[in-house]
Amino acid sequence: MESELRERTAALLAAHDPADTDRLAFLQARFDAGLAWVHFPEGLGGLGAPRSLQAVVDAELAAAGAPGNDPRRIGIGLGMAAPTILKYGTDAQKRRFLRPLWTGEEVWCQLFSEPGAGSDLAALGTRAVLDGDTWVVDGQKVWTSSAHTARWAILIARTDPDVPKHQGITYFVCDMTDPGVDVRPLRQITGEAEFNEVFLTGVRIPDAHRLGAVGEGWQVAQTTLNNERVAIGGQAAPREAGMVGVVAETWRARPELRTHDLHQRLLKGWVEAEVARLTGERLRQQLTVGQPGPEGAAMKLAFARLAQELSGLEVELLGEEGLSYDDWTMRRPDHVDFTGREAGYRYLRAKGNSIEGGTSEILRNIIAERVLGLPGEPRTDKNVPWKELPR
Amino acid sequence: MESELRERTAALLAAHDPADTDRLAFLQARFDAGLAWVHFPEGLGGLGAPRSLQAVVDAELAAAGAPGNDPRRIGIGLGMAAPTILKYGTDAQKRRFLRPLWTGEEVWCQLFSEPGAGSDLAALGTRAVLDGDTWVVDGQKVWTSSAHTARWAILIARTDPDVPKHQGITYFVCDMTDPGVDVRPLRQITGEAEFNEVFLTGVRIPDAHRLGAVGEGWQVAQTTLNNERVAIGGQAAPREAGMVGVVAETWRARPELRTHDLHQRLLKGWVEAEVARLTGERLRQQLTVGQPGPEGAAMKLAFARLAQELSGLEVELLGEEGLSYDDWTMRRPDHVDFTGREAGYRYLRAKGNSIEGGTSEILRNIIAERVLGLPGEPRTDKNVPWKELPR
Amino acid sequence: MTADLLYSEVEEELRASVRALLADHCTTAAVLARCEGPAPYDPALWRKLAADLGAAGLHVPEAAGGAGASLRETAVVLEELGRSVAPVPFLGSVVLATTALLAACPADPLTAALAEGARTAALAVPLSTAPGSAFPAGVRVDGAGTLGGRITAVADASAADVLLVPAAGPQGAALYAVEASAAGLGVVPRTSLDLTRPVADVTLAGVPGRLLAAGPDAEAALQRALLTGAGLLASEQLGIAEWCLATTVAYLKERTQFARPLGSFQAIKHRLADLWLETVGARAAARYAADTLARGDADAPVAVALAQAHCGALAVRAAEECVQLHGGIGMTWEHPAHLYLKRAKADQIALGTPGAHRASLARLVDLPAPVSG
Amino acid sequence: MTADLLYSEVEEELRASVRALLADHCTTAAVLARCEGPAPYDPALWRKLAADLGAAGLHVPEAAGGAGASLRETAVVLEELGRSVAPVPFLGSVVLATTALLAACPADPLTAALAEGARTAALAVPLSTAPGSAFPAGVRVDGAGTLGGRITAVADASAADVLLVPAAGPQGAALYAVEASAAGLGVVPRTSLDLTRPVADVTLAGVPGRLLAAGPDAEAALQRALLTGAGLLASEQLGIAEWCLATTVAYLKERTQFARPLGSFQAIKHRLADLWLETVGARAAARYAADTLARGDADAPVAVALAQAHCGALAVRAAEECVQLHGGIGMTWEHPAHLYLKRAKADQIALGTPGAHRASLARLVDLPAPVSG
Repeated sequence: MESELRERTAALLAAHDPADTDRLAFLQARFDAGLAWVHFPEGLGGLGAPRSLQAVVDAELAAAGAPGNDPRRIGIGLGMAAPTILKYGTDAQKRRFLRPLWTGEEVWCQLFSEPGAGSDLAALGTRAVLDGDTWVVDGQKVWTSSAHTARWAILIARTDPDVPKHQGITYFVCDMTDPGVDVRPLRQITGEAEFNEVFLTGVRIPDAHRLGAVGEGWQVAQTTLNNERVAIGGQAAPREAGMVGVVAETWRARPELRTHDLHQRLLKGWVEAEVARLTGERLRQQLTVGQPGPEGAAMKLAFARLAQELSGLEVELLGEEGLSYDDWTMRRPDHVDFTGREAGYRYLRAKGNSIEGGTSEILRNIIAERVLGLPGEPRTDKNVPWKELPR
Repeated sequence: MESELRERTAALLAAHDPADTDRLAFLQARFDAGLAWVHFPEGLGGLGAPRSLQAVVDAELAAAGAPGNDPRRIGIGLGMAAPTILKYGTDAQKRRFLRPLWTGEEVWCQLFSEPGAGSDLAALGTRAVLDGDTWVVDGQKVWTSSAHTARWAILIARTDPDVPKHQGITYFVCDMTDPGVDVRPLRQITGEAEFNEVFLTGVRIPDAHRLGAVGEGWQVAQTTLNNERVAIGGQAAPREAGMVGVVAETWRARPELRTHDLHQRLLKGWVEAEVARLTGERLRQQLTVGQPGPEGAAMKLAFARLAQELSGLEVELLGEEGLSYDDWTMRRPDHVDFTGREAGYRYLRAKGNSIEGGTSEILRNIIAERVLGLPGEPRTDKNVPWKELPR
Repeated sequence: MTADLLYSEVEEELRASVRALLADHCTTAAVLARCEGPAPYDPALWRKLAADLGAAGLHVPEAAGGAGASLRETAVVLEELGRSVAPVPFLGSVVLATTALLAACPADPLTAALAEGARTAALAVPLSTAPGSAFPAGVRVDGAGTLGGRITAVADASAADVLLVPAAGPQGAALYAVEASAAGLGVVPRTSLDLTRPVADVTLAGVPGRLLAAGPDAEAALQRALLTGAGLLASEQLGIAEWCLATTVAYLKERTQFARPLGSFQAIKHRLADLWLETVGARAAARYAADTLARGDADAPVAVALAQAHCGALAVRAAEECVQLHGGIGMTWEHPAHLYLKRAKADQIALGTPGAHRASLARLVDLPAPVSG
Repeated sequence: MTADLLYSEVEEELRASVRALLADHCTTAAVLARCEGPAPYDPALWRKLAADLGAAGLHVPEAAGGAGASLRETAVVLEELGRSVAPVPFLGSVVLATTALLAACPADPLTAALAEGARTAALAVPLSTAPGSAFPAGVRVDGAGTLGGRITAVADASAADVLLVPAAGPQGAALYAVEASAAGLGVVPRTSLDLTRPVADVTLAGVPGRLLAAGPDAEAALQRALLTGAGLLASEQLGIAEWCLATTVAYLKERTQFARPLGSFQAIKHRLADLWLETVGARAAARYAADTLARGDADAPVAVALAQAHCGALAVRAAEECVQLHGGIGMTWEHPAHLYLKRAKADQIALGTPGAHRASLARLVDLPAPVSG
């Protein structure tokens, strides 16, 4: 299989020399050659190959100077929408959506969280009502990154308020150019606005853009969310990558700032960071040999704690300089850049690490119940119709 | 009032010169003079005076070399049994029990906890069944200090298993010389046995030794338990009293053991200990001016955490010496002496500080609900007859 | 111990007055709206607080034009200001500058002007300066008797009419009063982490100054100001922590998740119980610092270092928990939690970090560091 | 990174064999009964483990009479021994003494005897000695070539047939083999915090020894043993933590309070989730240490210091949580939790405290301490 992939990659490069091929054209050709995500089925950008072989293709293409599809810009499409469409989409949906999603022609965003439904996502109240063969959607979503650049959204909405909350949800693909979609920037404590609030007023979605059955949106969303958690936790990294490296560099460069208090805390942070890195590496090795472990949730927890501790330490280490901030101007960054800004920004932005994509509290619940098998708490919301829940 | 107390104290000393009065006789005379606990009623060892004036009497008597009643040996009687008898006892019970309790002629112990009912004390299963005018008690109690020296016990037992757990409990005074009482030492991780298991088999208690109404034992027990918590948290202390002083002394005496890691941790522990001491002092000042605060539970939490952190630090500081232990022999100490033994003992014994007399987990619940007013968790045991509860 | 760790009735009345004033004139919405504008300080609020309510002169003796109360009362005001992250130059003017002036030359007419709230001052040292630091050498007095040099990150400088400037004079340490309007003086606000107490860089080029104290007197005045500032800052930090705890508790009682109030979840409850416990400790430590400073007790340096070591870390932790337990809403600019987080983090550096104060304690209470590194 | 952080199939089979042996012959009741008696070690279990199962020679080359596996396999055995606080002199004999011997003179016949489990050795240094410590000076070689001196707190000495003794010889550092039966040798067990791995004081008065290595070779052999011991101790600590976590989880699933399993209370769940997270990290760190030691990777000193810094503290925390979350029963002698607590606490001191290993890391990864105290 690996040699076949190498041959196909060579053939792609021969037919579309990156040096004189348009970027988009090259990406489309790569998709059509099944080299976009090799574990996807043939005809949908893949070849049904083992996922681990993607690295072979990527390395060859990178060596040849081929353009990439900028995963940072289209991460939600790649990481969340695509696996969900692949699993639950009709053939028509897969053919329509996956190719421009992968090439980046169409950016995706995720309309899940609501002001009243974050950790308890299933409590969501955005309503979708069927009108002929079109759903009419009204409600408010929040914490939507890329909403202002997205062509499509994956959306979950309540289609039956008379059944318990997990049962009355349906999953849709929402056209972000619909006139009923109103995107407003949501400013954060860092001063910038990475995210948006999205107000949905009479938004019309054809039933053909439904993913999965009516009322089964919660199960469909699990695919999306599981892929989100893997994406956050699964990256390999060299020693001193990330926040610890930033602080260590300042420590080495600025002997006049050193104190024993900070030294001891830095060493503890360094140990924690390196242990987390090795844990991630072990997770990666387990995945390679097909033993996926539950360490993904742990990695996100550890990452959040470390980023917060170390960025807080950095501000203290800087002392007088830590009293300054680089810029409060409201900006609209298209990704989080912890190293491109100063210590104060890192400190504030890292506070979000334990909230976004599953709070640390929810992750601890998940570890306790799914990994350690501890019993759940008494539930009072399981068999109650959504409309009767307290909120 | 204060001058009257001074006069009465002088009169007591004049009539019973400590130099040539028998210890017990002096204590009995002091009780009869109302100078035992001045806030108790006249005729029961007190004069109905403000509690704060006890210090005046104590100081005068100490200055005159009068014997004390060894509160360490009879702490449960003084701290828990006495306030409960005073509040709920009949006149006959008060007259019978309080004098020998205070003088130490009769030691008391507390039969509350059971192997299956610790933090959830109200789940207790020791049964008391009325036979004529006598209760017959069967069950097992645990963590009973002084049981092997006690003449009397305060006991709670289930008298009605058909009602919810808090409602079917009754409070008794139990004669520890009853042939159905079997006291066995309970060895701890320190090697010694401070506590006992007490097996009750057909123990007979006259109804006249019931405290409070049948089925109201839970309310009666609250008086006992509230006094326990105050007793644990309420003492004033000089700087570096307790565990922090022990470690600080070793630190000062042994410069060769010092490292920066330990230094930073010691300084943090010192700060915590001094803050806890000031918190206790503030609590004491509030009580003096009649503003009792909820800091008592906090003091016990803080004390347990500090004792554990600092004793663990001490063992590490000692390094090679920390690998040794003074003595694993099973002993029966009559009180806990943190300073009379070595570091390993302190480390192990301190583990009990967050379990005995209310676990730290329960204390946090109490603070969260009673002080911060946070809502309780969903309860599944409130209106269920005791006999139907899972256990 | 003879320290009084309680609040007197007079102190409680003072607290009520300040709190009422702040409730009317310092809503979080107003603070938020102001903090990015050209005037981060609120002069109207400052006048009401300092002059009308008399908060600027509490610890100034009556003979010097003040109320003749003590630093205990000033600390109570700081608790309330912390609780509302009020954008007023109280720490810089009332605590740091006034204390330095009282120590250097209490009879100076500036003292009365500050005590009445008629004028506002700042002490020209970096806000990060810890008690016990060496006398600053950034400003020098030239032959003509004018001042030249630069001082970075001065708190409340942009709101000050007059700066008290430590300088290296011909006879060593010296403390000067410099008018903010003086030619050659520059006060350039920094973009500050703390939106409600911005710092500014002060430059002096041949600026005339009025000598207030020289030599050991100047050094003692500066040390007294730094020690007092650090000690009373603990009361501000207590106020921050109390607001964060109370606001979080209130939110969690109301906010429902999984058909239960969030505050009924035990993990949350235990964290808040621990936070409450530390806040109770902070109250005792901050009161002890204020009381020993007010009485000139010999234990004041220990009390200040202790209070800073505890309260500096606590305020940050309380603000961090406040953000975390509010979930997403706590990460938004529109919610006030970030104002407290930024103030708490800046306060952690202000007048010595907790680590620096623990290092002071090591000396003060004879817990020496290892000899070798 | 080329390190293999997983367990191979062979390693998992080895683990299963050791675990089965321990399940049959090392129940906690048996360990508890033995620990206060006159023979704290279990010679029958030791023979089965070391000789019959071949665990003593795993990392000894075939040429030297061993199995020719690696320290990775030895580390797996230590995980299982930690999980059952087995009273066998594995750390002293198989890890510390055998490693020193392999580094000093692998062809010595003692190597094969140790590898086969026919004999048992101990490395005569205080168990608290950290890698990088100066070569010990407590034992001297006199003119007659016999050894004299004292070494305190030696692990597994009372179970050893032969002691490997670092000594100050005529040409400097030297490593000797001394028979436990030699005249003039005293091994006095201490009352030890760790009931299942007691330490003993060793005294030598004119004791004959056999020279194994001298000069830099002796120093290198000792350092190799200490580094290897510290690195593999992390696997034992991992085993302790895993037992404590698993035992606590099992208890909390079963034990009911307020009509609910204790393990359904969220505060408990979150603590256990955090503990699990640290245990997962410990597995990665311990594997990395074992793998770099096995391969002689240049990163081994960093890996060992890292593993000790993390696992040393974790095992203690896990054992402390085990006691606390068992409530009163965890405080009793009859429950095995205390055996793990005592082992974990002693292990925290053994071969360098976490703080000492962090100090090593500061040098190894260029994070220097402040210059002044």
